[in-house]
Amino acid sequence: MSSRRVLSYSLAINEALHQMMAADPAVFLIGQGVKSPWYVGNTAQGLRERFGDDRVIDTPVSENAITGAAVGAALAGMRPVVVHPRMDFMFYAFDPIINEAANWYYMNGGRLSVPVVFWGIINRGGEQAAQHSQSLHGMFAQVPGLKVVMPATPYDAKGLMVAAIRDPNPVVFIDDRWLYRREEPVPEELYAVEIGRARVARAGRDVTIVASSFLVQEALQAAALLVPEGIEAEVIDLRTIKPLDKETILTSVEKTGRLVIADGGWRTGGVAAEVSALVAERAFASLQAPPARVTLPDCPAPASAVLEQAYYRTGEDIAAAVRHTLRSGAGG
Amino acid sequence: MSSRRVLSYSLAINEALHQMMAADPAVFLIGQGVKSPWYVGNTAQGLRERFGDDRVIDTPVSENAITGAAVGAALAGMRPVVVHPRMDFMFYAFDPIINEAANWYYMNGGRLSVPVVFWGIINRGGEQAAQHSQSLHGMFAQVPGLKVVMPATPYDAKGLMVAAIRDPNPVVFIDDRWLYRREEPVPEELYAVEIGRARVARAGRDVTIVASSFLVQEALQAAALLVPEGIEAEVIDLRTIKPLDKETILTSVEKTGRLVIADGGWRTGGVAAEVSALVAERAFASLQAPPARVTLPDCPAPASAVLEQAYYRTGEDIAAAVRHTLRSGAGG
Amino acid sequence: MLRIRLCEEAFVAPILAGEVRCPCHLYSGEEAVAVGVCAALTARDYVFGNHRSHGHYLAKGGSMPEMAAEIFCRETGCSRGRGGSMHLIAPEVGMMGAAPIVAGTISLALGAALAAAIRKDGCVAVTFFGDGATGEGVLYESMNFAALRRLPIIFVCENNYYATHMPVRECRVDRPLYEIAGPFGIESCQEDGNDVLAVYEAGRAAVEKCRSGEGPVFLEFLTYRYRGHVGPDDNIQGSHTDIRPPEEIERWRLNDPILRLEKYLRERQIMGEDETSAVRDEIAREVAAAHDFARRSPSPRSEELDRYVFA
Amino acid sequence: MLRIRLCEEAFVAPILAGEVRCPCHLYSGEEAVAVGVCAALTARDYVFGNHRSHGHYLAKGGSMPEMAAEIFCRETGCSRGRGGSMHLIAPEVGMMGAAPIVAGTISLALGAALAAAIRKDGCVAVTFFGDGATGEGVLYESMNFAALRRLPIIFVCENNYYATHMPVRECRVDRPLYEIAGPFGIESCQEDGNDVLAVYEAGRAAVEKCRSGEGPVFLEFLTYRYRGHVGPDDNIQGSHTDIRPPEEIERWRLNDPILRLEKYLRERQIMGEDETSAVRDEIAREVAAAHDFARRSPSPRSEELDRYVFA
Ligand SMILES: Cc1ncc(C[n+]2csc(CCOP(=O)(O)OP(=O)(O)O)c2C)c(N)n1
Ligand SMILES: Cc1ncc(C[n+]2csc(CCOP(=O)(O)OP(=O)(O)O)c2C)c(N)n1
Ligand SMILES: [Mg+2]
Ligand SMILES: [Mg+2]
Repeated sequence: MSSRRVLSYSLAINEALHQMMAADPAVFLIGQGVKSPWYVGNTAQGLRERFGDDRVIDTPVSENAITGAAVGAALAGMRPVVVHPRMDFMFYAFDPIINEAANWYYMNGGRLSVPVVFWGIINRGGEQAAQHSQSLHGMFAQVPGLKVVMPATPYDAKGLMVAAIRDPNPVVFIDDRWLYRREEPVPEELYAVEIGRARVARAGRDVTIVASSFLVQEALQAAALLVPEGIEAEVIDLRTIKPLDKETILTSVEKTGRLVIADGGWRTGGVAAEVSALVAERAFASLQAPPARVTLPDCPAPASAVLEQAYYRTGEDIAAAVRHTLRSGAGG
Repeated sequence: MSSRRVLSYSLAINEALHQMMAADPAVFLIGQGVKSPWYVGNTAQGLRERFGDDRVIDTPVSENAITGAAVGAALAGMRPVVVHPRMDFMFYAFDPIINEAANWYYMNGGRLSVPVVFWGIINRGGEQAAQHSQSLHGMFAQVPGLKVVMPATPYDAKGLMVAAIRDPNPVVFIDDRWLYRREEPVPEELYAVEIGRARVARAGRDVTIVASSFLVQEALQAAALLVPEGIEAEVIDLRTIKPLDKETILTSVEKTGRLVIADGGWRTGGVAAEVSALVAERAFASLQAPPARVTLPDCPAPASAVLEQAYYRTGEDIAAAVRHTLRSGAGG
Repeated sequence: MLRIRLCEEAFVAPILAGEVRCPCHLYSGEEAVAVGVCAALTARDYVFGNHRSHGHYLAKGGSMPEMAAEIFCRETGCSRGRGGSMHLIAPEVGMMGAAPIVAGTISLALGAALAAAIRKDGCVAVTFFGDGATGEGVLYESMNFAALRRLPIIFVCENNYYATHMPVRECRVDRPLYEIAGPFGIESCQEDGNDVLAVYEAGRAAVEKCRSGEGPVFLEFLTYRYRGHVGPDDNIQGSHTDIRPPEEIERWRLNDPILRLEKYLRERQIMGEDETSAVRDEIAREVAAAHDFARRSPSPRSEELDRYVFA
Repeated sequence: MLRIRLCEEAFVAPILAGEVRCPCHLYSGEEAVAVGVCAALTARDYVFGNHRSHGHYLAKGGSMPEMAAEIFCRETGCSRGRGGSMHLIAPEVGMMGAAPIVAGTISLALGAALAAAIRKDGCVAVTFFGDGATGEGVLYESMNFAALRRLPIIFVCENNYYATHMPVRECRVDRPLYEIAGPFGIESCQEDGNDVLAVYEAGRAAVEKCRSGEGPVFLEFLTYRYRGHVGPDDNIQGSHTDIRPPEEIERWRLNDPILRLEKYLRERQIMGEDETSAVRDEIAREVAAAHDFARRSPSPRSEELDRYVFA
């Protein structure tokens, strides 16, 4: 088949689910709204018709029990994908995700693993305000026993969903509805993208921009903005935020000597802080300027579109941080 | 009264509760186990007898609703303290703590503030294993709208509990049972310790050790271990981990040029990462060596005492990190 | 009820025009519940809403211009444009706030009732939630604790037969909802939620019980929304997720709580058509003025993005 | 039952001596529940435990030496010393694990039942939890979902009248616990949890229902723990939190499930005193050997601290 077939990000997820459910009868999808495009866009289209109500399960509004049920089904040999159509709803389900799933394999001495996918959708913007805009990836990244992936492209969306389902451990799969219409060629065959491996999305020599999810596109845009200024930015798409692909990050910073980290979470203690701390520890001698973070401010999401515009970060913000970094003199 | 009166850490908390409940009829205590020293040690002793069942409320095992009730009572003008005798249980209550309490003031445009104290006790060790050992301070520190305090001393335990109760915002107050028997002079009168202000627990010129909660004592012990080696460590007790007292941290690192951060959470994305990122951003030119983190490994808590000993960090570990930092040459 | 209805319907055009952008869960059709219950309350009593709270806010006495401005996300809104449609608040009249996390505000109302019980000030707390919220465990935890301490709280379940795209029968087994309160020893009943007088009567009795220390009470009201789950019409707006049979909608249209009250008033000659239409005109003017106020109000300034993070 | 009892009691001395350090919630007195229910299951059926699961584990067929080694936190333990008393697991016989977050494993059992329903493999899942767990909302969410999909799950509530220091009457109103299942359309009943034959009978009937697609079932068993909430005696161990009246404990001692079964066997001349004491001796040897095995086993090596974080 042609590997030039173009697919949108959301349909790439959909294809991953179709192919994995066809390949493995243990895979099933459960969660609020899998029957409704209002909740999950077209990511679940055709699944119910094809695999039936037994394996595509829309649920009452019971995040805690439903998430726990996915964990329990995984212990019983299934490979469940449990979707939360907004990450904000996952706060009800932190007990099964963290206390139970993340700890189970360790605290039982490796006797039973938990091959579950916690699929959380970032659904922000549109003046939805503080409870309907949050991304919790920074919290999940703290938790030992969880892996956390955040695809930025249709190719990775499919490949990481496949990898997440195949992984014997609990994996948090996070997508952002702002990416759903993005299109690119996506192979039709079943493939996996390795969890824990970043990708150099653009090579450059002057500065390293580390980003994930939606902000990868913004980082690439920043890189494009900087070209006329004679700045060649290297853009690293983390793809997996836990465990981090340390080597790829460090290799790049050793080359460029400068680091800007773009992350869609709040500033304090987020993924950007971790990357900064990692580089400071492991590539200190290479750093020619302070690492900079481009993140949400430490502020809940506002409703007003005017405030939303000030709240979310763009390629412009990343470019500005790069310029500032390049102006900073050698430190240390 | 004599300000030389010696009090244990846990009784300092108890005194803060007694005095605040006597001073303000809006203050009340609610939570699992407030009647039982098995849960809360002697921190609640005498309160029920003195203030009655209406203001000292032991509850069914319903963390979500009880925590939400504390939030709602705060909205209705009370000043509740809701205790979780183990932080691990708080995962059930992330919705009221984060979605509701932390966001309420902002998302309602400042119309109603939420003067509630979420008191979470770190109860670890004793081979209690992964679900009964966790400290979630790193997660709460990420959340805009929450303040997070972690007293290391009896003096601060009392003063920060008082400040937390008086604060018009939701404050997460975190203590560690390993500190409960620690004693020092504590003033008998009612006083507050300002939230957001760190403390130089020991002055020194060679390296800055930033720590909080139990690890402050370990950091001081590390400093003592290092004296014979001619190393004078400055120890900063954060006291508040959100918002951080940036000035105190930066001033110290500008002086010493070297930084070791000791934190009782997991490594990835924790408070140590935030402090490291902050210093790299704001005091880069002063840093003579890579900042080092002394944290829990990215691993759930084990049961076996042998493994526990390898798991939890001590003054020895901090001293080793300091020595390593001092051996690192000037970088960048 | 008419104030709510006309105010709600006035949002249809600006929503479809993209002038109002925040998600609006319109209350048209369910007015009798908010109005009947809130009529039994004083301004000192507490109300907590959910995602569909325009009606709760207005019935409790919140300012219509401030609500309109909030829905337009303006600085003059009741939440200063930070919250939008799903965060309506008017503490001065006991409307303590609303929020869209399903069942998330139930325990907050529980806390307000606890505050009232501690202070012994005779206040009552009401939590409005939908049939969908009966899926969330925190409701049961809250009922249990309320019953244990006999707190002055009224659990008001607005059963409109759907939770977004899910009919209630796909959310729980086919048994009356109000029964869930029984095992906690909470008195509960099911009422016609489109009969405002019946709602008021049930509300009044419940408030009385609560004030005399015999709370909590659980009230289930059967009602129906005329509009989409969010916005005027889920199908027009593109997600095609309104799966309700047209006949069902039609049946409920005939059962309109406002028409029913008008008929009642007419039949008993309390209020004739002339008077009704005079009231209608007056409300229309009020609504127009509120929308006008909203439209003329400024948006929040981006420099003030992080105002209100901390008090 | 006797195996559980003797094994439990054999931990008393090592706990008091500080040789066993992890928190042990002993099951003495409640044996009939685990034994009766598990006797109705096969090794392919699923059991999920809680903090007090020594009995669940043994009754489901878990290895006694591995359990003892786990409680001593040794590398040879069923959880390789990473879990301790509160994390007993034996997947090969359907003991899927146990964990002390109250009610935290109920939804896991729900998921195992869902897996069985999807696979249509006829397996049944059992969740054991205490009266205290009825305070947690996730139980209600789980019952609702189980009922909605008619899942093969048995909710087993071990009502021992206390949740740590709280008598059940301070945790909920004075109404039978098993009633909470009713509003979800789940069949439920209350049984004498110290009568192993009655427990078995109830368990057998529930399993049969579940296997024929008529689940879920909720069973409440009244029982009593002879020991402290944690460890042999909460009062001896210093926290002085056992507030149970001595007469109450005494009354339940007379109602010992093991004595009752022995009496039954004696009266029906199924098993005389000689045989009973032969069995007792044999079990005592088994227990001694298990403890021996545990004591002789090595601790985990600290270099292997972070083994088992990821599979
Ligand atoms: C915790 C959580 N889960 C899911 C949602 C998505 N959601 C928005 S409204 C709604 C259903 C509400 O139904 P119901 O409670 O009956 O209220 P109605 O809209 O019918 O008034 C859901 C599930 C949410 N807002 N919060
Ligand atoms: C989520 C959570 N909250 C609180 C606790 C503390 N805790 C340990 S055991 C227990 C009570 C258990 O009582 P019950 O369920 O009746 O079981 P029993 O001990 O009587 O067998 C509690 C509240 C906990 N382990 N988990
Ligand atoms: Mg509804
Ligand atoms: Mg009990």
